[in-house]
Amino acid sequence: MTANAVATPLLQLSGLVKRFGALLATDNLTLSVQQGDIHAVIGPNGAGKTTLITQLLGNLRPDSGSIIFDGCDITALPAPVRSRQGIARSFQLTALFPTLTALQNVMLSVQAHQGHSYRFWRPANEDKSLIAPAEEILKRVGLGGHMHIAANSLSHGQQRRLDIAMAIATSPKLLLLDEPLAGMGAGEAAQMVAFIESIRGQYTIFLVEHDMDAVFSLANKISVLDCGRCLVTGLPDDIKRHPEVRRAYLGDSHVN
Amino acid sequence: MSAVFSDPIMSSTLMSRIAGFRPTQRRIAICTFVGFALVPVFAAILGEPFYVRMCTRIMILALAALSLDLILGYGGMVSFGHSAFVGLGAYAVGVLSFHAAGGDYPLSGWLGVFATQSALVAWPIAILASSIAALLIGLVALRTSGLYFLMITLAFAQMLYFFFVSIDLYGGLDGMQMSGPSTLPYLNLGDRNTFFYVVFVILVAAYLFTKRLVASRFGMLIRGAKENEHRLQCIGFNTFPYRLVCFVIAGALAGLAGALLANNEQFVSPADMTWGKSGEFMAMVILGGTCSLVGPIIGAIIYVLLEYWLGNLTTHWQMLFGPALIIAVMFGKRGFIGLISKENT
Amino acid sequence: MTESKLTYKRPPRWAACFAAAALLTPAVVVAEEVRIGFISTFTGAQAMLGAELLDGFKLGLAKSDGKLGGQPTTIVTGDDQAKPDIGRQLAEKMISKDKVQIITGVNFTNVLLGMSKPVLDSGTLLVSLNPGPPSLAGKGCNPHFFSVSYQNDGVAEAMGEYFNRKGIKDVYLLAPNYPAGKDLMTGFKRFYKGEIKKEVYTQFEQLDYAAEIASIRAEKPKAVFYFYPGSLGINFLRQYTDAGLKSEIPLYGPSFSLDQTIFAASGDTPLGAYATTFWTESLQNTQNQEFVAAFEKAYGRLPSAYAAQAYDGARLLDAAIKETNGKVDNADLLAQAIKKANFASVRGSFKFNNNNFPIHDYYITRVEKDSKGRTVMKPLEKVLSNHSDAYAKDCLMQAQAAAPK
Amino acid sequence: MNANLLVEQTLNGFQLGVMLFLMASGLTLVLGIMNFVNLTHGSFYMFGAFFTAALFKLTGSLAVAIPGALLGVAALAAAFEATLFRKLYTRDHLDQVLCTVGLIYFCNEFVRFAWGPSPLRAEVPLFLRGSVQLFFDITYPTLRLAIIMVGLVVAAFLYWLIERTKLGMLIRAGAADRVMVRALGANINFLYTFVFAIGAALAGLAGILSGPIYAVQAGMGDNVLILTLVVIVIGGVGSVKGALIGAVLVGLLDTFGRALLPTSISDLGIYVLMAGILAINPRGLFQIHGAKK
Repeated sequence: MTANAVATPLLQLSGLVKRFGALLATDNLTLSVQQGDIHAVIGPNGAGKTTLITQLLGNLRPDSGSIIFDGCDITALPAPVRSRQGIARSFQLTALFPTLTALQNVMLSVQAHQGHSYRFWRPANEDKSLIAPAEEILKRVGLGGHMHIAANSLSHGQQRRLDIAMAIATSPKLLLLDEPLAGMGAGEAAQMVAFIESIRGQYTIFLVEHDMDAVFSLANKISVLDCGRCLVTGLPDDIKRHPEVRRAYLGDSHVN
Repeated sequence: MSAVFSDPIMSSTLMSRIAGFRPTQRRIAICTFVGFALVPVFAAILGEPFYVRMCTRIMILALAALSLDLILGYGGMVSFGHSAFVGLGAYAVGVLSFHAAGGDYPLSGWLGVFATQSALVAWPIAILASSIAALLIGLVALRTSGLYFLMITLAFAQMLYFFFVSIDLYGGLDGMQMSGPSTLPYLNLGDRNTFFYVVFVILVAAYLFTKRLVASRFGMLIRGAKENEHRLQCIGFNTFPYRLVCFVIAGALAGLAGALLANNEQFVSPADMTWGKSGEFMAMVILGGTCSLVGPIIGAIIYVLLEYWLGNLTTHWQMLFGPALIIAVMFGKRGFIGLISKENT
Repeated sequence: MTESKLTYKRPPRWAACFAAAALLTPAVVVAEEVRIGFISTFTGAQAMLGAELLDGFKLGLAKSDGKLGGQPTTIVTGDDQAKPDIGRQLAEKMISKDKVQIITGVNFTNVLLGMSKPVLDSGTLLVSLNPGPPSLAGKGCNPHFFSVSYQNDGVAEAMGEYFNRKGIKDVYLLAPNYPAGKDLMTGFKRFYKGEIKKEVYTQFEQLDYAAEIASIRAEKPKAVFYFYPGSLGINFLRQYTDAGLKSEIPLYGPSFSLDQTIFAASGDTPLGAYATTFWTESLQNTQNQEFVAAFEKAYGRLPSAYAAQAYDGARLLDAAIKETNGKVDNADLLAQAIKKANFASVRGSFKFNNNNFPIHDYYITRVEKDSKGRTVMKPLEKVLSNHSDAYAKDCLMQAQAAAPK
Repeated sequence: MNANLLVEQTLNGFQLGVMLFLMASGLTLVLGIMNFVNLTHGSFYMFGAFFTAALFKLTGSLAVAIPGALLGVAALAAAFEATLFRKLYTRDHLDQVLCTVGLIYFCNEFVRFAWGPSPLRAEVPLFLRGSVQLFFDITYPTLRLAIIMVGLVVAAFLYWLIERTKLGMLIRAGAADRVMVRALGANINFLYTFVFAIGAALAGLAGILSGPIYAVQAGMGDNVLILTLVVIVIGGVGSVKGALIGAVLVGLLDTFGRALLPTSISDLGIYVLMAGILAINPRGLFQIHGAKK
């Protein structure tokens, strides 16, 4: 196995199965993600990548198998509890608070991890302990100038960055990115890749992405998913040359 | 880690551009409250004390509409049974005053202490009663959403309605005459103007409290739950208890409104709890404008004046009132507030 | 008037002034004019009751060519929509804005109870043309409150007496689940000596009585005594006849379950039923025949008891105001004049008890077609004469010879 | 509770259930397909009864009056749908509730304006009057038997229309996912208007059938409306089968509740049932798989 096998993985999936009627979305998937890695997951459309991410955050409950995160079994835990334990997720179809401003969106994420919210009197908009971290994160994703604009009047690229900012604002240990580059122009995509590079090491990143250049430039571990099964996990160079991957991607005829 | 992006950072002072409260809405609220405060003065000049009692009723209904806007406008919980909490608050005060009047049903033993006319005891009990009801109803209702939430709140309100209809001791469907207004030290609530200003102070206090509440961390979470409850759960909030607490707060305020209504009308009857009355509160919130707290107050003014004027115009006034409501809902995009303040919070 | 101009500088300002200005509509008031506040139900399912009361009252006024006691009279009408809070608001408006001296009309007990406290506290006279609740007849009686119609339990007590006289062994009782319904049944049980098979109360707005009729069929009582006013009565009669029970188990009811408002939409389903009443359009006394003819000429339909009560109300006020030779501002004086009640009532004999509730005769009638084919309540025999209600003893007011306050 | 009474009460329960099904079937489709809370459905019930009474007074024959009334109600519903309701489909339930409540105010008052405050007489054809001798010695009103028959015929027709025809498939698909149906190019406006008109006609039929039992009067639709909404929520929004089961369940529970329990408890019965079902399964008994909230 790879060099740092000895360190216990941050995330350990074993025998994960999820069936939607006849469709086997996750087929006995076993996978582990090391602390500090950028672990990319690639695979053709319908390979079950998003279903996997949804199960990781707890919105979907797997039929069988277990998810061990940071040493404890979170398979049965609901989404809010997992989030408080340090898992955060960005969404392929951005999920924001449309009429609230960008700042307020991120402040909610910060608020979620600052104890309970049964505070009825102090206005949140003047609460330094919320505003400061939120502003800092918005500046890091390049939305410093759009803090007081309602989320639904931001451009698509800006909304995606706000989506990721909200995920980061929960100061997670594991960050699940669901196709962050989807629908982005070349310039914006480059900015996003640079941004992910900038947060390498701060969080363990579980990256689902189609853009091969971004994947191979960012990831230091790649898993290939097809029909819900994990074909292979390994370093980017091994994956490039792996016959199974080529067949899954390029179809049978190209395997030499 | 300096920001990699070199976006021009427009520095804007935080305080002046806070998303919270738009000035024009603040000015509307101030005008409305000043207008209310002057009503007894106008009434005295004109020698028409009737307007004082009518305005007291408007302010009480405004308090109930305000509490409905808290869950309906801000929390996105479309409740069709809000009048049940108002009715429950009214009955709590009515029942206590019934037993306080002694007669042949004095409360014996430790319950005796509750048989009182004093507002300091009766009104908190009214608030407590409707809060408990809101808690129990919320526990079941908040597990559903959309049409089912609408229907289940309607169902619980109908249950409370039939419950009070079936108690003959308190007058059943005919309702119950109050034996006298609640008593406060130094203040004679029987006097029209005194009671007017007591209700006025309560309405202003409730408005300021809900204004702070909506802008607080709790309020931001409730508004977030309306916009995208799924995302809230993904960033770590267990939204159910917070929405339940919001539902209970709205129930408590409605219970207080009920206690005031009982004192204003000196009469309590199940007619205050019908689904028609719940519809009236929803109409007030819509006419005034949701998500603005001052909107429902103006909505209450519009609704009562419309009902009073059209009522005098023709016996077929509902043929005018129905279409007026439809037009207000269809074309006024956010009711009165949307009309004149041209921005939303 | 306030002299401050309504400035339109900034639109939001007019929101508040809109609220205040909207209320400043002063009413012009002429002294010594008789002003009657007529509050009744003109919309909703029971709208016809309001119409009957107003028609009867206006006919009574027309008899003294639109004047009461020779004084010009104006009627301020208000629609209480059968809601206590609306009724109360109208009463307060009429007292303080329209300066009425007398408030009358009112169909429903809960609306009457809702407004009685503010009206009586303000010293205005309250003359009920229809509900006669026990609470205002007993301890709660008031010198300024008069019930021209009846005390709720009266007709039921008369029916109880009639059942004893006819020796009807057992009866099935049926009424809506609201205080007037319960009052009536207690009134019936106060006089009736026989056995009560079952006493059933149905939900107030309920219109389908199939379940109740089926259990009547199973119980096989000798008679059914039921109380369903207005449209409730129409439905019950129709369903009871359809179930084929009318021939087996005769129907008995108070006048409110079997009167003209019911006959109009019931065809021949009420025929053969018995009703106790204090008034029927077939009563043979001159003023009644004159009233029935005038009503039919004016409105093209036979009057119901509601119209007769309203007509009596108007004639009573006319006689009382004549007694105080036109003065209406002193409420106590006017109240005493009303209590004398020396007017020709369409019921024949009419006196006020010490609690200002009527003392009059009760008859048993059968619903039949009259010579002209109209459904009427044909009086058979007098059951109770000069009957006073059971609550008068609890009222502390003296009888007729009350010392002037 | 001897055997005869049991049979008679069960028949009464079915009769109420069938009448509620006529009301609920149309409304549950409108709710399921268009996610539109149409409280004016009670007014179509009222118009059905009033149009029949008015047409009968005009033509003197029920054979003309009943079809005429049904067409009248369907046309009225299509008109409301095309002008007012179509704009409301995208709005949230609050606006829909208030608009339709406003329409209820208007319709009730219009009927009182046009036909006067007192109730009308609903004519019953001769062969339906009185009661008929069933097995043993149970006599049961013929009219109510006829209502049960008509209800079952309509239920069969609806089952055939919904389950067996192409249009029915479109309706079921609309109930499951209206966006997808529109995406597949179905003429959605026709479908909406058609479902609306059918729903209103069924409500009108319920009004016609219950006119003779209940008085034909302004506002008669309002408390039936509440019962209908309870039936729909119990059965599951959008499911006609749910509406049928829900209607019969509510009909029987209401009838036996009134016969056995004291009135104060029987009133609560239906609402306790609904709250119980929703507490266990927040989307009703037969929720449409994947239907939008």
